[in-house]
Amino acid sequence: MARSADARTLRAGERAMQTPKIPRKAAAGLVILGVFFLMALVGPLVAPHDPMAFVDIPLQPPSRVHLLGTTGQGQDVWSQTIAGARSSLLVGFVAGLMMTTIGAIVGAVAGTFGGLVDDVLSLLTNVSLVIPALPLAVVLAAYLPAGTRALLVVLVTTGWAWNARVVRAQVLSLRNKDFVAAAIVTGESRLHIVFREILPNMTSVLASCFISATVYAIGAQVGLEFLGLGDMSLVTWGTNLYWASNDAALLTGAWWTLVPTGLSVALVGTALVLVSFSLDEITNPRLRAVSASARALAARGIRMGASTPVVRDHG
Amino acid sequence: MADVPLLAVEDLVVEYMTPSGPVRAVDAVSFVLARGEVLGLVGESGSGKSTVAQALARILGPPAMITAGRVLFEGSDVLAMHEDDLRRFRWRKMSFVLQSAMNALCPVLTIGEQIIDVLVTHERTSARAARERAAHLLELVGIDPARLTSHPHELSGGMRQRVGIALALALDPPLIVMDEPTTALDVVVQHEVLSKIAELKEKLGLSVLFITHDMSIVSQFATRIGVLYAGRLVEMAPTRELFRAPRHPYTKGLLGSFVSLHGPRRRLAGIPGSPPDLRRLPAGCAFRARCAEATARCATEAPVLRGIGEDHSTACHLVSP
Amino acid sequence: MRYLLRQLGLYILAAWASLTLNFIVPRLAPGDPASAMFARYKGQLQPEALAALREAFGFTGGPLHEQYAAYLVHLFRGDLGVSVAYFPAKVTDVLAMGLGWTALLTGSSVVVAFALGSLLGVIAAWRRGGAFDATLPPLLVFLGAFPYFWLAMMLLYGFGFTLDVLPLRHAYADTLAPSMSVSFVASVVEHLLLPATSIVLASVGGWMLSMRSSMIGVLAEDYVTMAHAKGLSPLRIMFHYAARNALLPNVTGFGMALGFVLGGSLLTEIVFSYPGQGYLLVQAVRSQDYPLMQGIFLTITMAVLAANFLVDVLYVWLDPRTRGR
Amino acid sequence: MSEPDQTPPLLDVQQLGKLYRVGGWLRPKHLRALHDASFTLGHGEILALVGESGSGKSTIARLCVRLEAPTSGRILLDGRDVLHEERGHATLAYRRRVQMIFQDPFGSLNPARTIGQHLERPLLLHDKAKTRADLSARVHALLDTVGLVPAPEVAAKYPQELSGGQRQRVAIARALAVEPDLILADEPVSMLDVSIRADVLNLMLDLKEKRGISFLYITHDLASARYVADRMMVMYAGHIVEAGPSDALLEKPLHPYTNLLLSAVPELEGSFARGLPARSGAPALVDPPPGCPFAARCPDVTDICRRETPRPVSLDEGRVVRCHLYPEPSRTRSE
Amino acid sequence: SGRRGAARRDPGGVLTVSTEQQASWVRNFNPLLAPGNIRWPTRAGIYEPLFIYDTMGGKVVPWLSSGFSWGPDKRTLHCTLRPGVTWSDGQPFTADDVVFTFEILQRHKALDLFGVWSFLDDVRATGPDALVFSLNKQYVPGLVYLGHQPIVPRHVWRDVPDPVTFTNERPVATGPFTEITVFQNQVYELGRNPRYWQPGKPALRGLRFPAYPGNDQATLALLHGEVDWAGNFVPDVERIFVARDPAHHHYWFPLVGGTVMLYPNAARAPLSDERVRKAISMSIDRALLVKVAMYGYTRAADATGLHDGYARFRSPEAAAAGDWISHDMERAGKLLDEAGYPRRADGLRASADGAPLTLDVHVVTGWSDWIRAAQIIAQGLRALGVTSAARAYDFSAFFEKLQKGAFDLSLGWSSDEPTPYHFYRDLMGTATLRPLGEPAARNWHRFGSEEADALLAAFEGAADEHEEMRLSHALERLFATRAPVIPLFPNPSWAAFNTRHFEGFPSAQDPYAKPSPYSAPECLLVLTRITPRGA
Ligand SMILES: Nc1ncnc2c1ncn2[C@@H]1O[C@H](COP(=O)(O)OP(=O)(O)OP(=O)(O)O)[C@@H](O)[C@H]1O
Ligand SMILES: Nc1ncnc2c1ncn2[C@@H]1O[C@H](COP(=O)(O)OP(=O)(O)OP(=O)(O)O)[C@@H](O)[C@H]1O
Ligand SMILES: [Mg+2]
Ligand SMILES: [Mg+2]
Repeated sequence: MARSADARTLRAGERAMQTPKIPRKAAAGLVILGVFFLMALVGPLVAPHDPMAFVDIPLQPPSRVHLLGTTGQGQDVWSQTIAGARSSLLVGFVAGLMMTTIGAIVGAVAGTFGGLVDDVLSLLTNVSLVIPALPLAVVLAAYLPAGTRALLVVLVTTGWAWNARVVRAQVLSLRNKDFVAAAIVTGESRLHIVFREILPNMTSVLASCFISATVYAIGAQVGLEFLGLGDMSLVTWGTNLYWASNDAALLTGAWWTLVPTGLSVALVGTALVLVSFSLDEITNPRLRAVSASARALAARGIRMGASTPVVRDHG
Repeated sequence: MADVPLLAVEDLVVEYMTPSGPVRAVDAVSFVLARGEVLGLVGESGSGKSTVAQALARILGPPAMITAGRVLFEGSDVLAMHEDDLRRFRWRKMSFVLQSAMNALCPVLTIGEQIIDVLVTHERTSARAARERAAHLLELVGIDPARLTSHPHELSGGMRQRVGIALALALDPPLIVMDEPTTALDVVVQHEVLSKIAELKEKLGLSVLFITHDMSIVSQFATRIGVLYAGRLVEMAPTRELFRAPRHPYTKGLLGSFVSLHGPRRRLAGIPGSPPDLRRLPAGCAFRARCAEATARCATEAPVLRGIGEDHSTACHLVSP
Repeated sequence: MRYLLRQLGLYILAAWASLTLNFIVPRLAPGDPASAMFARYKGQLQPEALAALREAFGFTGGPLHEQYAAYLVHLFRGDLGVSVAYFPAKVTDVLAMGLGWTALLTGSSVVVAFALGSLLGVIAAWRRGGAFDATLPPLLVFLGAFPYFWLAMMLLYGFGFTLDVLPLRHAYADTLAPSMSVSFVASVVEHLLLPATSIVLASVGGWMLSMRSSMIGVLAEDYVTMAHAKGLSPLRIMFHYAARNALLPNVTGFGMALGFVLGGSLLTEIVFSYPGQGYLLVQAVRSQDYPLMQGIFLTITMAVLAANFLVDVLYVWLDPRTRGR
Repeated sequence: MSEPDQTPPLLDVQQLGKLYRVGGWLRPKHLRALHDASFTLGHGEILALVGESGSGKSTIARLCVRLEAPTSGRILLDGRDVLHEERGHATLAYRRRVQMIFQDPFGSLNPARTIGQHLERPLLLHDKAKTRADLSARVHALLDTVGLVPAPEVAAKYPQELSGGQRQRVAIARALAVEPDLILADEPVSMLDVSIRADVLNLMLDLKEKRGISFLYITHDLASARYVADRMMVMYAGHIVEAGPSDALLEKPLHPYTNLLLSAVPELEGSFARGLPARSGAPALVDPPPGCPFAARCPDVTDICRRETPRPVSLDEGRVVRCHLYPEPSRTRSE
Repeated sequence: SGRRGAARRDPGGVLTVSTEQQASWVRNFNPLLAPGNIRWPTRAGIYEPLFIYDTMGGKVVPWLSSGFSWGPDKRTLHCTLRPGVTWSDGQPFTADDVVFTFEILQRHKALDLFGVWSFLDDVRATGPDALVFSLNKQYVPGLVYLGHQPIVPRHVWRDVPDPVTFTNERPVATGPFTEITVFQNQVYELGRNPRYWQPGKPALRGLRFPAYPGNDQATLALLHGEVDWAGNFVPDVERIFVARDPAHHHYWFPLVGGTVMLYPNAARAPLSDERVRKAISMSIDRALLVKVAMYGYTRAADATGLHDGYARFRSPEAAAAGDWISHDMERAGKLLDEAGYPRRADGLRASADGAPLTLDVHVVTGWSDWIRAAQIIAQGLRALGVTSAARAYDFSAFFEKLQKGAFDLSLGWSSDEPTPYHFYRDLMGTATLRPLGEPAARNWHRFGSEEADALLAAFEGAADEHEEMRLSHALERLFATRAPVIPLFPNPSWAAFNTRHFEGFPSAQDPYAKPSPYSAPECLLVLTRITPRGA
């Protein structure tokens, strides 16, 4: 009977899974992401100008002609923001995908094989986790020839370990579940167990790994490019900020060269975080129940306090 | 004062506000607990035993809320108390021994700190006096007072459970609620803990609300027993009476599900089916689907708890007084 | 103790890994680091002068393993070579200038962000669903999603340049000589304000959220229910029973995040010309100062590892369950 | 302990031992989860294995079902040394004969698959079905056998849509799919409510009677062991301390630990006031001291108990005990 | 402006200069090291050279020496020293110090930054204030290297064990500022030399150098009124700087900072063809380039490639002869057609093997003006049908490729010694020509002309300025016809001033020196000229 408590939470969890309703936070996040993706996909078609072209007098404030003004070099900021979305999101998501894939492979191998393989891989993972990422990224980026490929290499080398650790922990806990033992007893092969029994139960973990990896990748990319360690001949959010600071945007009061890009980075980051919260809530019914009841109480004007609330207006 | 029962629960309703709708875990439960009495509360997992217990002192965390009823302790309604009064009421008047001993003790504080905390908060005793009292309490439950400086993880399960009992005794409260105090333990250890409780009960004349799912345990403690099913009290009777003449089909089934170590072997009957989903309780009697004798009336009308004899009541349409 | 020893082993290994990485990366990279180093002279130097300089820097060839052995021997002697950009200053001397400032900036802002974030997280979880909980977390997530340096630039522009109330750069007023005087300390604090604030703003949200969610988990634990039942005061339950337990998973996260925040403060230092390692690193990168770059990477890594170890010690102190192990 | 039979027992376990390595790389310690366990299990027999938590019950099951390899000892299935014949992993042939049911009905089914899929896998793996129609017919038949009706509807459900008792029946159906001779049931009812336990226990009894399936029934509940099992074994700290026919064993326990266990079981309207014949306490499993593991708690402890580990001694009526109180008449089993 | 601006220091005669961009200062006042390694103004300010070449005036200003004269064979150079000069510790300055300094360079190749010992035979004192340099060949253009060498005191430096690593923390020197009054990692100050040989000078009480790690920070400080003399690039200077305080905020960006060039690799196929080089040049919209990449601070280069520092050498007719400098896509296209790179059906130009003609432009990561320029150049080439993109490399990689000739088109700088001799030697002479793959010190584009060699040889022994002028014109004409490199624009020398507290800075009206603080040794002219306002 001691385990009935676990059983109950499990049951509650499953109940939560049965009602797939997109939480408000996730919806907000998805809408923002959708807008940016649309911008990245069709943006360059609808953008008024070639983002590289020098189209007008430098540092024009936003106007009807140039929605977000012009840069210190006379390029159209709006067009550059759109073009930046395309390359930054692409690099961010590709790097996120690579980090998740590598992390998932390392984590899954370490978790399922155990023994020496696990010891070595987890050591590798932990070691790469404690080495500070950005300084390493700066050093790597400094040595590699500037370009998108190098940037991906840098981002992935500095960012895979976290995912590996998360995936390994999850695989370990799933591996100890009785359904895995049951599959072995049935006679299933190891590969079948990893890919058909364990991985399908990890989609939300992989999804949130992917999200955090992408957030990291976008942030680190912008940071490196801001330092001038990217390919400066491309238009990305990072190079936009680099040029803005290079053209002394703040000194000239040209906030419009900094704000749109900064805001875009922040919005995409926030949207991703919102989506991952919602994933958290979906997989962690306690969080969801708590916020649901808090809402129910708030609707009655009762603040959640230290004691069980007494609500008589109801039932 | 003498005619006011120690505890009277009237039509208590507790609901969990889950994202997929409210779960009515306790539904119109009423009972009375007299001074010096040990009231047993039994029922299978999920029947709402712990919810009832914790609602008494309003310590249920979110998403629980109490949506109806009264809890009268020595005549005053706990549900109407203000936060501060409630805090003073807790532990001084009603203390708890919770289901799982490991989780009921804070892992980062020492045993001593956790006992002294109560003494200092409620009695404003000096730290030294509190320490002495804590040591005395540990001795009372048969633990070396040197263990005051231990952390919970350094004690065995049985010891932790006894610490829980010592903690419950700290302020000499008129009522102790024991919520499955031994479920997490192996039989040998369980036996030891239960005998300690039995001993203290005799010695200190405690009033206890004793919650368990194990009929054999409660039979040795309780003066009266209430049976919970799907959040409702379905039968209530003095212990002897209940075991001798169970009236509700569920109680009968429950008693029939127990296998004995001794005596003749008979085929176990059990109760067919499984407990209902509290979120989608059918109309009428909650036990209907598992009841062999259910009638059309059971499907429409929910039975209420009615007296059917001296101190014996049950909630079943099939039982006439 | 065993736990700490194991962690120590991990850090020693990580230290070795970064030492080796530091050695290998330049040698794997395209181009010859030695000639690249002198490229900064833009051809003003005669080839003879270059050859002579090469020698002065100890760029002798030899098989890789010998170079590696020599590299390790030098490191153990605390000899990180000579900086190119600050020739002939020793790398260790150049590093010594920035280390303290970086430690001050990163350390103080990380501690403040962690403490503040944890506190806010505790309160948000305690009052979950309330107005505080509904507004602050999303706001801080949004703030945290901006690049560190972007926030830094905005603060610099707003408070330093436009409003002109806080200094624009450096770690203390140029007119003061470093001392323990009140005016000097005040000046240091004043100069710390903006950069530290931008780091705190960017990182506080993360702490708050993780604290909030672990706190919500802890609040549902039986021992918290028990503490309520014991009639303890809310503050005592909140901090003594709940927060201390909820803090534990965050403390382990603290070490990891340290490296990340340090990366952020590196960028912030550049925006504020804060005389720490951050700017030195970029300067080293830009001027092809490989010895300095390696030295900075190493010191930063070692500092993070050491801080991680301290955090582990703290963890053991906070969580009695790890003490025996 | 078995008489020289013509037909070997279904399962014959000989001196099985299991050590787990715990602790660091440098100074590893060993946890002795199982020590020198020997027993047999006949065709169509239910053997119960009882003992407190951590005594090694599940370890025996995991070794017998070959989820893990033992550190020492032999496992004979129908007289054939399976560990010797199938080095490394168990073959499908072995899996076809020996199946297992797990304790936690919530954990032993994969939340990502339907009940039908759970039952199809073993059928496909072990070539029990040729066509799709055959497959679903078989799945439905299995569900019928364990009393889950209407079968097609149940087959389409996910585990989380079933109650604990229903899930445990799915687990049994999965084990039955390959038509095994032996099912190891590791506490199959301990997580179920009293009121629904009877169903599962009765199903086991039915399967034994109607299909001649043998069970190793693992439990910590002596009463339910008595209910289903023909014979019982009691474990303590990795040792099988006593074995024998259920009724005889409960009637007249021989080992002091069995005695302690029996007197601690709460009985309807008994009393806790009566004392126990021994102290409580946990045995040391990590690098255990020599001697009998129960010595520290035993009321009848003698010097030899602390020095020497007792060997199993066979007595009348098929009873075996492992205690120095019962002197060895002669070697019962040659080593 | 705000609280802090108002509470700004009273400079008290201490001039704040922003010139080097450093995260923090490292103490090193060894004047023999390369300028990048030592604190400005060690080479010219603390220490001093024998003479100073004034770029703006195009003349030599005697400094520690009072005069130079060539021997009749132009292989000996006689030098007399200024009397009455003492070191800051009171010891007299003598010819021995000069001889000693050149001996150090001879012993330590790492310090002979300009390779004077490649043409020197011997340096000898002929008296306390006279000495003679013996050359191993006629080499008039080498004069400037001898004259600009900072001189160190023998009585101090003879005890220095290794002058290469010597950091010289307490300099003993002859310059106007010799006292290190403050040295912290974010600021240092120099105090004046009490024994300076120019009576009453310097008028400044000292110099102050805050550490600004980047251009941004330096500009910010300048706008904020914290800097009096700055040598950094200021974007949109009129609007963001001058407009803030037109009375005191001034700048002067004369075009004497060398010429920015596009180097076509003449050792590679299409670019060995003069016509292709000219076509490329004509595809470049230099007006746009000047406006966008350079904020209009400069002008398009002419066909001589010379910047304003060589203004007096420039021959207008040579400049006019180079018709390939104007933006003319049509003629550029024709030239390419002629050269054998016609447009294909898809509009791209085909190279010899039929594949699209591809010419990428190499630039340095982070050199933003160059990157912009490269982008515009690539834009022009693409319009011409040539596939092209700007490729940014880290400086080291960039420079390695440049030196080894691993590029098609690369941006680069030019020499800026006093006469066009060095300028054209590096662009057309064969002296520094190396095969592809071998690093070349100069002549990265690998264009060598014997015609130029003859003119350059004559230049080395030129008798007088007329002769130099004539030779220069010939070189210019040669350059304008052959187009060995593609000049883009002369680089400005950056200088911004805040005259609230000080006056006497050079300006277009009073161009007595190159105005940037970093242009050593001319900065000595400025440092001895500035005075506190009202003093
Ligand atoms: N936090 C919660 N959120 C939603 N439902 C809950 C929560 N806690 C309990 N319940 C539901 O309330 C009902 C009663 O729970 P309670 O814990 O009181 O049962 P119990 O009788 O104590 O069971 P057990 O014997 O397992 O302790 C159960 O159906 C349970 O699923
Ligand atoms: N993989 C493992 N590594 C180390 N120790 C283990 C491992 N598995 C089991 N053990 C230990 O072996 C002992 C026997 O475990 P086992 O699971 O067989 O006990 P059990 O009798 O089934 O207990 P329970 O009733 O709690 O299920 C325990 O002390 C357990 O902690
Ligand atoms: Mg309960
Ligand atoms: Mg087990």
